[in-house]
Amino acid sequence: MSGSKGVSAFKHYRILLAKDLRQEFRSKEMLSSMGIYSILVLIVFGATLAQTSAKVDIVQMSSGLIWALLIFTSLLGLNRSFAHEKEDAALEGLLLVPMDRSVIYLAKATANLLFLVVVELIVAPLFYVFFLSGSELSITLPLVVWPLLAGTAGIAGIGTLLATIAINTRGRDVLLALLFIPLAFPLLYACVSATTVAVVGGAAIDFAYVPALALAMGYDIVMLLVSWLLYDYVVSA
Amino acid sequence: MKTSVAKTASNSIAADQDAPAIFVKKLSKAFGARKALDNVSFSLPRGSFLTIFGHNGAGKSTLLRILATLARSSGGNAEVLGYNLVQNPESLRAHIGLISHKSMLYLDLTAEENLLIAARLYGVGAMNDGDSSCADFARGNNSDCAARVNNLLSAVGLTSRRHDVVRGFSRGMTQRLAIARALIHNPRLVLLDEPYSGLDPNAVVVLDKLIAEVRESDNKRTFCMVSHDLQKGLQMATHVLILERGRVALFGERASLGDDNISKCYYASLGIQDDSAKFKDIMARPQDTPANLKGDFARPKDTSAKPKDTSPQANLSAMPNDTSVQGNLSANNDALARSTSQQNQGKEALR
Amino acid sequence: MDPILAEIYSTVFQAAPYVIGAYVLMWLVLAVFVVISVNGLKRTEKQLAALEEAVNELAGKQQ
Amino acid sequence: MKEQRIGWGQRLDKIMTPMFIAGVLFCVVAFVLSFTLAPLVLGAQVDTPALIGGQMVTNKLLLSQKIFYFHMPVAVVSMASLLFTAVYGALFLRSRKRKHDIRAKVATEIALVFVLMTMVSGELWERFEWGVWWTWEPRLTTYFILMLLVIGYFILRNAVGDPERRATYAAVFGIIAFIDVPICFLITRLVPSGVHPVVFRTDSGLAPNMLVPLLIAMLGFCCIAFALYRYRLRTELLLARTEEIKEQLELEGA
Repeated sequence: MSGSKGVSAFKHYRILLAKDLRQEFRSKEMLSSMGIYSILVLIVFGATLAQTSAKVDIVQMSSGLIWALLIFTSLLGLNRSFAHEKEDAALEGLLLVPMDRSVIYLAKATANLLFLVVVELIVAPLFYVFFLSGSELSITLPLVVWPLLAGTAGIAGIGTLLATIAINTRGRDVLLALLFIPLAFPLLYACVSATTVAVVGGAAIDFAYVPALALAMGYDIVMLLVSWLLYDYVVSA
Repeated sequence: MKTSVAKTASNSIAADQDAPAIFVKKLSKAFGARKALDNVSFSLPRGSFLTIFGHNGAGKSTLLRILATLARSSGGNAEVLGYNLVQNPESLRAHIGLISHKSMLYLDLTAEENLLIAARLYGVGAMNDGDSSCADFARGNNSDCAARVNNLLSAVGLTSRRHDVVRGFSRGMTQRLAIARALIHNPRLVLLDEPYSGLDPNAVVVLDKLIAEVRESDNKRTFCMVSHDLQKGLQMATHVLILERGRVALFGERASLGDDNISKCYYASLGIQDDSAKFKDIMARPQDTPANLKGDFARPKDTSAKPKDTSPQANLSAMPNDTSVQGNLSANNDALARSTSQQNQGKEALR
Repeated sequence: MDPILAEIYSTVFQAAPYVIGAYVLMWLVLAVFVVISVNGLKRTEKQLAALEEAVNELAGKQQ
Repeated sequence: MKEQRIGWGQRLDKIMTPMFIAGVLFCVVAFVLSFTLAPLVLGAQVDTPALIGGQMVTNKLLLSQKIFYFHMPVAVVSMASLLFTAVYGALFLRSRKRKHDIRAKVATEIALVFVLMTMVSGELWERFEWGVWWTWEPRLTTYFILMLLVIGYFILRNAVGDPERRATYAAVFGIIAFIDVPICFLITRLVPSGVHPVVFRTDSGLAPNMLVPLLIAMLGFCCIAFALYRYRLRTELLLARTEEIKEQLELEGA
């Protein structure tokens, strides 16, 4: 994994990550678009759930809603994540550097992960205020953090690889969604289950929470490893 | 502005000094039907300036991208600067700079930031004086990188605009910054993919001066340029390569070939002054109705019932399976190749 | 049909249409695919014939 | 793109049509056996037992289970062809030869056909068993995801222009899709989703006389799948060959 002349892969990783963060910090393109988009989705949720009668147990549905919001917001962000690289073939500039090309994947996935976490930090409290402030929630609420993290890591991991594929094809964002959602379905399935259990609490917490979280993490490990191994073929194609 | 591009003190040792800069043998690039390159072979000594000409789709850019390790060849092999292109392209990349009509820069970052990132990625500091590596980001003592960057910025005359975002640059300025980025790691081989396309006249002059300057700075540095413009391409060339449909139509030193010979072959490969009757005939009848014209290109509809002859072509229609089909057809292709090699159809010019 | 037998076989008659439907649809999907691939081969052979003519034409012109 | 394996290719093509006929015959035999040999699966308890054909019958007899004898083999064959897609995809990534890409594409076509057959039979069976057109039951959702992945594979292939890039992307996506299916299979079962009791079908422990039609059907569908694969492959190789000739004819200015 050695680059040329003592430039270690870790340094390449850090340089690329710093580049992504600096670019985003300056143009704020991804963060702003994702943030605004998620707030709009919240408003749509608001409109749909406002008229429902008291019968609807908002607590039970809340984790499902938040994950739906996260999936579509991250799709929007992933589509943008390679815009900088695609503009004026900057990606080819990176391919010319004597380094292991999967480092580009790691750097971009980490950047996407950080942006998604920032958006989640904005949206989760808002979601709580809009929908859950009325109902009482179980004390295990803070346990929600782990599935959220595991899910976001999985989304960023598999999403970055698919974004690299989609950026070079016609009909990019539709294609990214079409490839991403079936692949991310198991992750979503496990994370929603873990989050629901954490939010609702009760007896299910001990037997349902850990297996669901473990499965989500298992998915992350497998998919990130596969994406990391296959990335060189994808980016050099 | 006359500061020459920084000469490197300790010349980084390529695999071995006297090996030719580019030694290509039977290089081919084909995927399924399309044969982008068809066993191209040539050898280019170090310090020379090769210009590659050819019609659209002749494989010029494909060849350049393969040499730049951006694309993979499907056959044959190539040694560039002593490194084998197929086995370890990665170590070769440290010695290659690519300048193409796309700037490969980050438009939202400033000129200086772009160069700094490139310098760190290539580990420029480490290369120059060995010990203090192009400092690790956190410590921030990237003095040697900064020195190299400032030097290059002044060489391309962008020192005043170093803190401006590249998005605001003119086409000429972006191109100059792209050249600075390509030379940041003092490459032994500089590849230029139609650098003049889209430049206004004075940017062209500046670019010429810059390339000339870079050539002076190190006479062991090799150049390889893809160009459409015969006059501009020949201006600095020491060697010329003309590609036609992926094959080498002409290769050699410019001096020995002679400019007129080169231009004749250049135009022949483009198929412009083509004298084949059919081509002239069609162009000469502008007043024809399209139907008539269509006749020339469409296959004759009313083919009379063919007697069942047993010539090689006939068993094409026999129930082929995937293997025997190749056998017969390749026999026919050689026949085709022999028959039409001299008769140079101007199909491309029409396209 | 005494009531006991009727009860034992009660699900059989309701299930019959679904079972038949399932088998028929399955074979239908297979048949559609076979038809598509047969047409595909025919179209390829037609192109091959057209190319054969071109080859003959050229071969003719050479002699 | 010359085809080196002269002997092997021809032999496989020759046995293609007999293989298809054999496959169909096997399926018909399996179909008949599944109705004659295999007993009706016992359904719910009946309050008064009755004597039928010399046996005491104490439960309702379920006909719907008969779909299983075709549903299971078809599902297995679809998984197998997806495996071929992944294998040929990996081979392509290593060798960059177009023939591997063509084989991966044809294998995925076969996978699509058999997934559709699985969905159709599974859907009707579910319709009768649960009485509703769709339930998020683990098996059905997995096959639905598999179908979406295969459809995505083809849409991805059509969305990319450059043939080499298309082949690379298709190979990578084929491998990831193949890895995703078992994970989806696993997660939809193991995640204790409160809303849906995880039903472990009892069909794994099969009585021998139920196993016979199942295996015959499996063999039959494998033959059909293989025959269709060879047939489609020959068409695709021929098509690739004609494109090559066209390219040369055009170059030679015919």
